[in-house]
Amino acid sequence: MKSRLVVTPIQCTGCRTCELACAFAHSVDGKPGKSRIYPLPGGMKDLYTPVVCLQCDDPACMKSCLVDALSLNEETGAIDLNEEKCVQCQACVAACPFGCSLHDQKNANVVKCDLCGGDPVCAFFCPTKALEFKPVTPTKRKRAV
Amino acid sequence: MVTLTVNGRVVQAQEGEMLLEVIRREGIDIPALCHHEAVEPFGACRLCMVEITKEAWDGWTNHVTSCLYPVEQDLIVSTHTPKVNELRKSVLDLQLARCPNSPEIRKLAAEYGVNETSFESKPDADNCILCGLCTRICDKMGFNAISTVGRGHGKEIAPPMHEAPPDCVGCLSCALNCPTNVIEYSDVNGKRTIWGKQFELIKCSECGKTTITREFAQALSDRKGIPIEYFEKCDHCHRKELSLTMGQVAGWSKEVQS
Amino acid sequence: MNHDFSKLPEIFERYPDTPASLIAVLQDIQKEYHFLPCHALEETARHLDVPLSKVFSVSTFYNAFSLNPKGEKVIRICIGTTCHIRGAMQIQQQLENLLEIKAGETTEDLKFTLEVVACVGACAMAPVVAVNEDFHGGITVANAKRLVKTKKKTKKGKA
Amino acid sequence: MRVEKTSQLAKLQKTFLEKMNKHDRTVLICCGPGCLANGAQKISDEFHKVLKKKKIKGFSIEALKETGCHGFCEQGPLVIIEPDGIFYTRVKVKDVEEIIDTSIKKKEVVERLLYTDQATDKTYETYSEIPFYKLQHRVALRNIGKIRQCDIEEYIAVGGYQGMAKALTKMKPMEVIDEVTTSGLRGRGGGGFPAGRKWATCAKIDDEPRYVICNGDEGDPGAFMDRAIMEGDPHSVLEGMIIAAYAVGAQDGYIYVREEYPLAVVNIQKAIEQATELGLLGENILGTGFNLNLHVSRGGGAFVCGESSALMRSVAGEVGEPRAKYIRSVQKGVFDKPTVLNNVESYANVPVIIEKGGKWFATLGTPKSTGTKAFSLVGKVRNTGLIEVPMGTTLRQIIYDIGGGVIDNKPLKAVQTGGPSGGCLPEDKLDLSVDFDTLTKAGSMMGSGGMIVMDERTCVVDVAKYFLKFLNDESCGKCVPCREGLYQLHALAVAISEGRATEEDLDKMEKLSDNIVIGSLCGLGKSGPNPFLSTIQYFRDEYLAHIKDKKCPAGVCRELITYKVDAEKCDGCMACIAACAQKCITGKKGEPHVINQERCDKCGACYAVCNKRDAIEVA
Repeated sequence: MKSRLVVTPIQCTGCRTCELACAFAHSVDGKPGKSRIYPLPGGMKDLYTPVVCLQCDDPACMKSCLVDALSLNEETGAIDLNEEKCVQCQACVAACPFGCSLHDQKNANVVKCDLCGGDPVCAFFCPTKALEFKPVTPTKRKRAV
Repeated sequence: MVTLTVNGRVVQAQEGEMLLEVIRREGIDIPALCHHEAVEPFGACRLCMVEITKEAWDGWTNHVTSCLYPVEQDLIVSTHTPKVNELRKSVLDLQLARCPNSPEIRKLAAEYGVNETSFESKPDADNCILCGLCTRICDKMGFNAISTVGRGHGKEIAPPMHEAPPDCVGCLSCALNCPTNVIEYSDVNGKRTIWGKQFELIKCSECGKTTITREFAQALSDRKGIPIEYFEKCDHCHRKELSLTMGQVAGWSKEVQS
Repeated sequence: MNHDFSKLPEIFERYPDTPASLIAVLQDIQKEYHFLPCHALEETARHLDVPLSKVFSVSTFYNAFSLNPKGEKVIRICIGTTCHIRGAMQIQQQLENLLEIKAGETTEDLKFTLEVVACVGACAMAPVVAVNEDFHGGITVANAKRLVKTKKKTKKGKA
Repeated sequence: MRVEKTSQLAKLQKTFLEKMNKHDRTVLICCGPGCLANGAQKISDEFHKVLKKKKIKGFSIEALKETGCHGFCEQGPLVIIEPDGIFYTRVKVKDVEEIIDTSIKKKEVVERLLYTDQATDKTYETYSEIPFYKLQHRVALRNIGKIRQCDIEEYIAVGGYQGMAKALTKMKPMEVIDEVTTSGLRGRGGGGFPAGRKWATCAKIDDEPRYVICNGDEGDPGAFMDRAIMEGDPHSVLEGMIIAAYAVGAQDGYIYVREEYPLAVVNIQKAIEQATELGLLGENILGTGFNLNLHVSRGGGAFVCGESSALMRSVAGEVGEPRAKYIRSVQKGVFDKPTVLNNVESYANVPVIIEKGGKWFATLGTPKSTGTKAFSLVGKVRNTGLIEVPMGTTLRQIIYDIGGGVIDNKPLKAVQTGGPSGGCLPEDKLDLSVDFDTLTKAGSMMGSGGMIVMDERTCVVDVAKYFLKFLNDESCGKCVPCREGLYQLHALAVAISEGRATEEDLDKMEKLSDNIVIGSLCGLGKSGPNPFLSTIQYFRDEYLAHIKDKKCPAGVCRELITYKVDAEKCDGCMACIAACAQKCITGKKGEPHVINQERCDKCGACYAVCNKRDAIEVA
């Protein structure tokens, strides 16, 4: 059974540790990169949701990519972006209904969550277990399209 | 697996891989202006030339473009021999004659010791080095909006009949991947202009931020079956929406729990 | 300029509807109209299912195609090696002066187009000038003049 | 009618041969490119017209034949009366009636139309005695000029399609390849790659379908051998292709013909139709179960399409940009499928190799360059025309014994072989043997077979400039060394010819040439600097004369020469005044003329028309 990043919003305190961890894990030229994860207000007082790529089964981002820069990493279960192949057209950024393909303006490229190659730092550093990387049964997986 | 030597280092590579991939994976920096992973190797800029030989070749060497040369067992590759450097220098000298004003070419040429071209500069120079990346990426994306026109020294990149290209959707992939940033475009007042054609940029229905062009979204929707509504919001508003939905579910369960 | 495009379907008929037929179709269009009208390029693209940009690219790559209308008489001066060393340059200059156009151009009345061609393979008769499909060998500065004159006359005579 | 069996083909041959030899006199009218340019069509029309009116016993219009290039273009239009081989030269329309009355009716000879060798003043009655023909050995050109052009009946009558029949019914594909390998046949298009090895590689590749392609994009200026074969004897090419297709297992093939050769396009197409009608092409050839369809693909006028990978892209309807050949085209050729590509002359040799055996072929020529090679012998040589000689013949034999030497007995300065990518060899290299390796070693190359003779009035800088311009115009523009390098090389050659260059520029050109040779993507670029490299190798002095003395010794480079009237020799005929486009020559009739040097643009028109040739001087 594959592990997945499981989000439990009730546990999230909005401390943004995940965001920091992600930015450092994806640093560019020694500087923190653009975070792939955002704890956003959940619509109620003190409720936050860490929004991060759901690694959909039938991902809109992958479909929208006309140069096959996005592909499923069988090992990690992540939809990986091959930055060398990406042509910056931002089709995936526009197509993802969850807004989880991101445009990094500073470095002029597109980024998305790659589950840190199978060991996501966001989950590792989450102090409240709002983010966990653990095996789940496939029925709970979301579909984008 | 194939074993070969690159600059004295013994390295392993997959069958069918090109030398350039292996060389770059080894962290060796060699220039290549017409190369992009999204498209097939082309071999036009000639900068990624390397020297190859094999022990069995009895001292015979060959110069090949590494982007196009598949790895071979026992191949001995040298990326910076004096001859290879001279070849690159010569190519950059020629490119500089074509594009004397391109900062990108000037910089690269300077790295190989060419500060001014030793040839006659092109009088009406633009910065296009005719690497063909723009057209090849456009073709790869399936739009085929622009192409090379003419041939030889007078070759250029242009839309059909030099008019606004009917097949262009304004995705900007040509401009953003141009190694010399020569393709002009502008995004002003919610309108994008490129190749003399104007496009409407989609405004996020929530925040009004502009995203991709409507033509591009429509093409993606038509060709890939992505619902057109997906394109109505920007990524940020999409994330906010997801956060609220999940928050709602979470909040509902919180209430149930308490 | 208006053209009668009714010939196009007939030209398309001659070849299979595949991208590989592109050059053959364009050659036939060139033969029919003496150039490649924009509309014909668009129709070709649609018919063969080849992107318009590729049609344009091909039609500008090959010497056989012209995007500008050509004259009724196309005078092609062979500038092949043999013709060159036997004085094709002088012939070219002579014809340019006589027709008052440069090689590659067409007279305003669309009667003559002057072209140079790399080699027509009639080297033994160098220098050679072809008027449409007729080859004339052993051209000299003196008889080149006559050639254009007679060509002009027959043209006038017919008109 | 369809030929279903070999025995039927043999019967057909007998029938056709009888038909061909029915008349006791046959008139062959050469309609090769050279003769056509000199009005051969009018001669043929006149023959038809006159013969319609006259009735001659044992002769009918059927015995009039328009043939392909007979070879001796210099003497055209040619008319040959067979079976005696009486050879009439420079025939005019008004001569036709006399030929009919004398040679056909009375079986006598019209003396004044016979060929006289200028050098020896000897007159020859039949062509086989003439040195031009006597020293040749025709294999690829075996039928051209002897049979009606593009006529399958006559082709079969003289033994055509027998090689194919032998291959298809008596040999296994591998045996065919072995035979070709034994023959040592090397690609006649210029590369000189062994055909047998190419076929064997293709046959071994496990991918279908396979294709055979014939390269008829003879783009070298100054060469017309392939044109002559395609126009005059297209069936020999088809037969060669069928044999190749059988050997490598191809079922489809393309013949890529230059569109500048309209008659070749028509004749190849016609030949395909004729062969298909007889069942020698198409489904189940000779009842063997082997199928082959051949298609004509017309080139769009791009020299680079002579390069195999560019040609294959052009066949597929694309822009003719070459691809790197690290993955060879035998493996991934046209439509990315295994493809065997040979040129016209190579294919034309194949039927003979199969019929007479590879060993027989290998006895011709030199050990490493077997067989014969066709050349178009042109330029400032007396006997211009199409020739075929065994490999290993020396340049001197070709130019002097066959070609009759340089026009007006001037000294030979250089001979250019190999087309734009070849090189110029000086007089002292004339004793070199003409074969692939010797020519390459000398800095030139075999190429497709253009051989251009140059005399002292040819400037090597001008020749180099000419070829560089040609190659620069024809570069596809894909890779930088070729597109930009040849452009700059040409610009520097122009500077030399205009007296603007320095000796450093020569060094720069040599260095640049070296980098273009190594750095370019395809053969066009890799051999692009050859016109410069071979001339600088043998004629450095002439370059230096342009650079240091600002003089063009050959009197060609406009910026470095002046035209002057020698007042003593000028008889005031006014011919130059009429020819001068700049209107810069003045003078009255009968009085010496004067050229206004300020207005003179040095076009050379006056020099060309001067009746007293040496009254106008170039310096």
